[in-house]
Amino acid sequence: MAEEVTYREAVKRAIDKALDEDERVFVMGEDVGRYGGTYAVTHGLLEKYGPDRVRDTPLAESGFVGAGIGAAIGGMRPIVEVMTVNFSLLALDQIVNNAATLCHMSAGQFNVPLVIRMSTGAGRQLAAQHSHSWEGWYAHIPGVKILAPATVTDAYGMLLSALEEPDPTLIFEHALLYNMKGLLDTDDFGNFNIKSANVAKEGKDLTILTYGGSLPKVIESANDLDAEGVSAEVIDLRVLRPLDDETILASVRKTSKVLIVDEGWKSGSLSAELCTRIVEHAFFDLDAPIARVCSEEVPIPYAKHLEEAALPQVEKIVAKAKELVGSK
Amino acid sequence: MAEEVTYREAVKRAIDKALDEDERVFVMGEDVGRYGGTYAVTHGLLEKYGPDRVRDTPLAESGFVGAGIGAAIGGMRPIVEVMTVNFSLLALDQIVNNAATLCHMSAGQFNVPLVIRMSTGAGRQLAAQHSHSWEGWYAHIPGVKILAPATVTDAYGMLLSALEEPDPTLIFEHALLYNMKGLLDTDDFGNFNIKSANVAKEGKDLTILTYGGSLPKVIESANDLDAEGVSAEVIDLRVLRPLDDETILASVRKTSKVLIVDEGWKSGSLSAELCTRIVEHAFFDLDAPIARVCSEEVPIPYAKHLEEAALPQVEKIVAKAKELVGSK
Amino acid sequence: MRLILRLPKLRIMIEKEQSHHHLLKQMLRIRMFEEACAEQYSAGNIRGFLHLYIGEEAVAVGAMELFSLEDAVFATYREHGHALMRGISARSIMAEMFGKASGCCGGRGGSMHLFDKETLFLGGSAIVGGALPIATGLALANKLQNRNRLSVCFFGEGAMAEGEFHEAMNLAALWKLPVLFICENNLYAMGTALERSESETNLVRKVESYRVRCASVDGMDVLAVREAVKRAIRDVKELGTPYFLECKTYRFRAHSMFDPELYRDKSEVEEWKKRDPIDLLSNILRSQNLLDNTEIATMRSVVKEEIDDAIAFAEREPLEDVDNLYRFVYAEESLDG
Amino acid sequence: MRLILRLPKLRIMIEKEQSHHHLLKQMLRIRMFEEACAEQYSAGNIRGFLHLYIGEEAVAVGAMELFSLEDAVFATYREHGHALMRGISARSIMAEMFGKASGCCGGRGGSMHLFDKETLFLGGSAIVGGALPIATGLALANKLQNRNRLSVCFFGEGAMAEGEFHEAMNLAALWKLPVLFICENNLYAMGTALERSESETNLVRKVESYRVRCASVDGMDVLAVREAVKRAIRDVKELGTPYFLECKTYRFRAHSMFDPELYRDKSEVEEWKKRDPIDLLSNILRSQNLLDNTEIATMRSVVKEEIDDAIAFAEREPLEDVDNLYRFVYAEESLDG
Ligand SMILES: Cc1ncc(C[n+]2csc(CCOP(=O)(O)OP(=O)(O)O)c2C)c(N)n1
Ligand SMILES: Cc1ncc(C[n+]2csc(CCOP(=O)(O)OP(=O)(O)O)c2C)c(N)n1
Ligand SMILES: [Mg+2]
Ligand SMILES: [Mg+2]
Repeated sequence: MAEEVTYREAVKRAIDKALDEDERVFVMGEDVGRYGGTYAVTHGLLEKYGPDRVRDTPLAESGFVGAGIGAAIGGMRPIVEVMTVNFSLLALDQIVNNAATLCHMSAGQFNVPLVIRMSTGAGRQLAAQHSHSWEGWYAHIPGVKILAPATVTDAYGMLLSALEEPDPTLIFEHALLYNMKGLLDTDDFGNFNIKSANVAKEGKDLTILTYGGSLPKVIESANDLDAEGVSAEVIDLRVLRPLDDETILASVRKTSKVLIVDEGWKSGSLSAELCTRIVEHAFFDLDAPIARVCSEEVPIPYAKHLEEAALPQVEKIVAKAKELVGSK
Repeated sequence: MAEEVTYREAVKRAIDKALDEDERVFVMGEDVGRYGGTYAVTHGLLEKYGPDRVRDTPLAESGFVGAGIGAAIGGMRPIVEVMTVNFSLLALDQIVNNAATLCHMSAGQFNVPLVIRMSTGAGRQLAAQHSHSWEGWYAHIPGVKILAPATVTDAYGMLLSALEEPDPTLIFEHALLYNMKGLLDTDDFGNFNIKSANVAKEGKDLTILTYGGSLPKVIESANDLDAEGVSAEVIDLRVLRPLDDETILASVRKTSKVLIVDEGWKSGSLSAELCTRIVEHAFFDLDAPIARVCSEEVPIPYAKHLEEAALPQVEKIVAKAKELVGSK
Repeated sequence: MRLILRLPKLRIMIEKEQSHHHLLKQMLRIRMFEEACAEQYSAGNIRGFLHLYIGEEAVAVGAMELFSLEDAVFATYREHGHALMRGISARSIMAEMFGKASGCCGGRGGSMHLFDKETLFLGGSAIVGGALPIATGLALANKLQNRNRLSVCFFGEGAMAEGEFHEAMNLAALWKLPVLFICENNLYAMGTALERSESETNLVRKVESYRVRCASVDGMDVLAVREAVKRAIRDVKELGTPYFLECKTYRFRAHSMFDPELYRDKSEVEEWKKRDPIDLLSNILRSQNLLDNTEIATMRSVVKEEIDDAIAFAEREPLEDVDNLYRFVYAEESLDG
Repeated sequence: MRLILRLPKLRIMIEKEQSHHHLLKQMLRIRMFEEACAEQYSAGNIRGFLHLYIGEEAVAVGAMELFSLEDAVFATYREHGHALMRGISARSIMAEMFGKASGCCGGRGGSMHLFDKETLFLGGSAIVGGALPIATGLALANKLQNRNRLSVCFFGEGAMAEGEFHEAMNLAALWKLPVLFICENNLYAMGTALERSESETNLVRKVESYRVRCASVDGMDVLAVREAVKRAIRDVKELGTPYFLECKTYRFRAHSMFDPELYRDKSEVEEWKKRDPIDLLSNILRSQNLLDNTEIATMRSVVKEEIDDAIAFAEREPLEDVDNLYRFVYAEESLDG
């Protein structure tokens, strides 16, 4: 039975369900307990499951992410919350040099069934140190899986599926999505797909590839474009590593024109890898250069007008799309 | 007067000269002093300049990189050595959230004239945790400059020019280059260019873009190709951020075919950004899909044959190039 | 409540009323400035994260004026008070939070990132603990250049669990660097109480293990803070070595504007408010007839005027030109100019 | 030389000669294995980084056999000795270093990354300090599952300057986790002497500041190590809390095969060699007529046979198939299988 809930509530319900059904699962992170979660995602869970399973940590990102790896090796299924992606650099060595390598280095003897959640993204005037979008950057690392739920259903289902993965799985939740509402049907979430991209909207004139916090902007843009007679197909990547080339290329072959919308800083963002794969595999299907709308390459500024200028916006997306299809 | 020296010696001479001529310069890092430098780059400098200016640090990457930022703000010109790129993740927060943002956040009031050197790359059977190539990944960050000297001259000149930069500048020295010999002419190093890419070899059939430790492999490949009647133009990128689009695009327009060789893991490596820029700016000049030879997407294994299989090699480069020009 | 009212000691120390009036006024100034910020936040003129210093004023007021202009001062995202005390104008800070071009960082930084080159104020760091190694490195620069200057770093007790704290303490002590670490121990890091953050809650004992000289002071007592910081400065300057000063204080307001304060009892807050640093000082002055209601009222109105003026300024100033978005990603001038 | 020969104490402790012979043999085994590694390195059969344990054998030998098979053991890149003591065969280790398919990690790890699932040996970590939080987390897993098992982490004193050390100690103490930290203090981190690495060189004093229970032992004296580790295990198991054991030892060889050893005098090394852990124990056994040259010779030849066999095995085994390059980047089986 479907119910309208927020993205925040969807994540919480997934965590709640996992805690309820699997005693190996526990949640750990800064202020997940008594504070109720910085984004209130874990609000109320401490009372329900106690401090052992909803574990507040000191400010020690490398320490508790490393501890999550150890707990995973030791038979638990930790959900580690790194409060925001901005602080995750402090734990990056643990993620990249340990979580991502252990299985391969040990020839498959040990694996790390660890789920790391973090909020990501800009748009709330939090300035240079609190506005990063690094999920695309993380997708460079072999040995981890990267999920970017952009819908309420994915917020719920991806977390549950991630807990069934034998490998370290990072989930990036765009902070601007937490208040977004959507229909959630919690029945039948066995084998929830965390392999494929999703055609979020069908279209024929161009393909817009995007993910995470940019999806709502792209959907809005596509609707505006529809009104102007441009039919955009929107692909929600969902899984940033490994990428679902098949769905992407199928759409590209259909529309022959590609626009990529990515909140990462343009140079070296995921958009570059997407573009390159399309060039490698569907070059002769393209009839125009691939275009992209990304973040400007500046530390994200505080002031609203400057921040807006730095990030992908509907107007920019619409303009780029029109330029691409030549209907301008 | 030109003299034949190793890359290692070239870096050392640059450091020596800087220490000698500018009392604000000092060197700091793990084992740069008494040990003589892990790669012997700083060998002998402790004796010459003393422990204040050739400063051994404890194992505390975040601490001493942060201290380098502070020292730079305080009027010094630190050369911080992070022993290898593999340990730099521990200092990444300082680099990305502080060194790279301070100038912008403070509206230009403070800047960080810090040089960070680190060795990078695989090829010595050092396995998964000691074989990373992340210079392309670092090039994603606005606010830093990224240099990848691939020749003896650049090893020398880039360090000196980096010390004149007002911004944090990261120099990646591929560990396999240290023993490489080349002619060094230390006269006239004022205003040494750290802005442009270099046409390392002219050619007309295809353009091969590369940098750092891959340059010798690419040159060797290009020579092999010459022998087979394929004329490859080799571009040594030299500066990974900001990229020199002009030199790259000029070559692409000339040859219409592009192969990128990058020791980074393929997905999300610098190769992707290079490909994308070419598609954005010279799409209609291309007459074939852009090809790339990168590292396989695995933690780099120890065994020689496995490591070799994981990295770009001359045979793979030659084969890809021939495939690209259709002369196979 | 761990601290005992130290009235007798305070009384002895009251000699120069004038300066005490000044301290009182500065605390009031910060308090009223922060209250104004909260209002402006509700009004939507300030956005992003806003962390108020209300309750902790005695620390910045007791400490900041003891530093010379050549000393460098680092603080956290909870740094309006420090910035004001450093001499950055209320106008410039308020304009910054309004995102205006004449803000101290042209609107790029906002509340969490106040910087001022002139006074060497490297205020706002929003990565907890991140400034500790930098302040340590600045002290190294001072030492290498034989400058008898301080590098001062304010931080919350929550930062002490971070690896960077450990690395910075060790480097500072190992290399004997003239850096003054001032810990604002307000007992909570967001919702995490000290005893859920540190296995050793005696912070001085922790830091002594690095062979760093330490002291702890009642951070609600501005005069005690002042004396403790004076001693600390003397120590750092004479020995050239680091010093750690814990100021035991309390945050009266939520961590930020988003914090529902589920983690502490209202009664605990009320208990601490009995030791409001402003009341503490003004009650003493009053009890000695060194302060009357008119004086307080005058102070308040002078401060209010300054703040109203700052708000009016921030309101009327123009925004930074969007074309300047890319300015300052890299420095504009060569350093040797 | 900071340690004094503890002959009287040793004498008292010598009761079960048989077990002492065993310990001696194990130390010889590691010593000769490491010497063989050095030879194989020169011969080009082992490549990459190779860190020898020569001089430090008493630590692994004294400690390792006291752990049960269910305990998890973490070590560093200097871990051949620990691996051998854990029961991983010399064949499997040698083959790993030869990059062969039948090496304990199929040739993927090499000298620095020995792993063995069966014995819960998470040997090789090559990022200094990196295993500390992981071992702490594994102890958390044990605690949450009410398993009375140990998580043991060996590391060098150089790791103690890293932020991760600080974070791990605090978490272990704060959460009362059953983890045993064994610091192999060989006085150097590559070329950096302890006194240039730590402002407080008394490591026990450092760690006590986390409210972790601590001890320090002569790491050249295998019997003393054994007793100290026994006490440590009892402590962890009874109290369920962390324990830090410093073993004072010395590395007789270079840090790795690339180290020119500029940072220490040969005489210092010679001085330490007088306390060679193998000589120390064998001299005592000899002086009590519990050991004669024949026995030693037999031990050596048995060990030599094992090592020769391991080398022969490593030589003849096939390489991992290149087609398997992508195997194990991700786990092959679902976990619930
Ligand atoms: C590295 C890092 N982790 C987490 C956060 C989120 N955060 C911001 S303030 C804060 C609490 C810090 O507490 P404390 O250091 O005691 O300072 P206070 O806010 O009490 O002044 C946290 C967890 C952050 N900014 N940086
Ligand atoms: C984080 C990190 N920094 C630097 C290095 C390079 N390195 C390898 S071993 C070593 C010294 C470690 O010394 P210690 O912890 O005392 O162990 P020991 O080698 O003496 O056994 C260094 C600096 C590394 N591997 N990891
Ligand atoms: Mg606090
Ligand atoms: Mg050591």
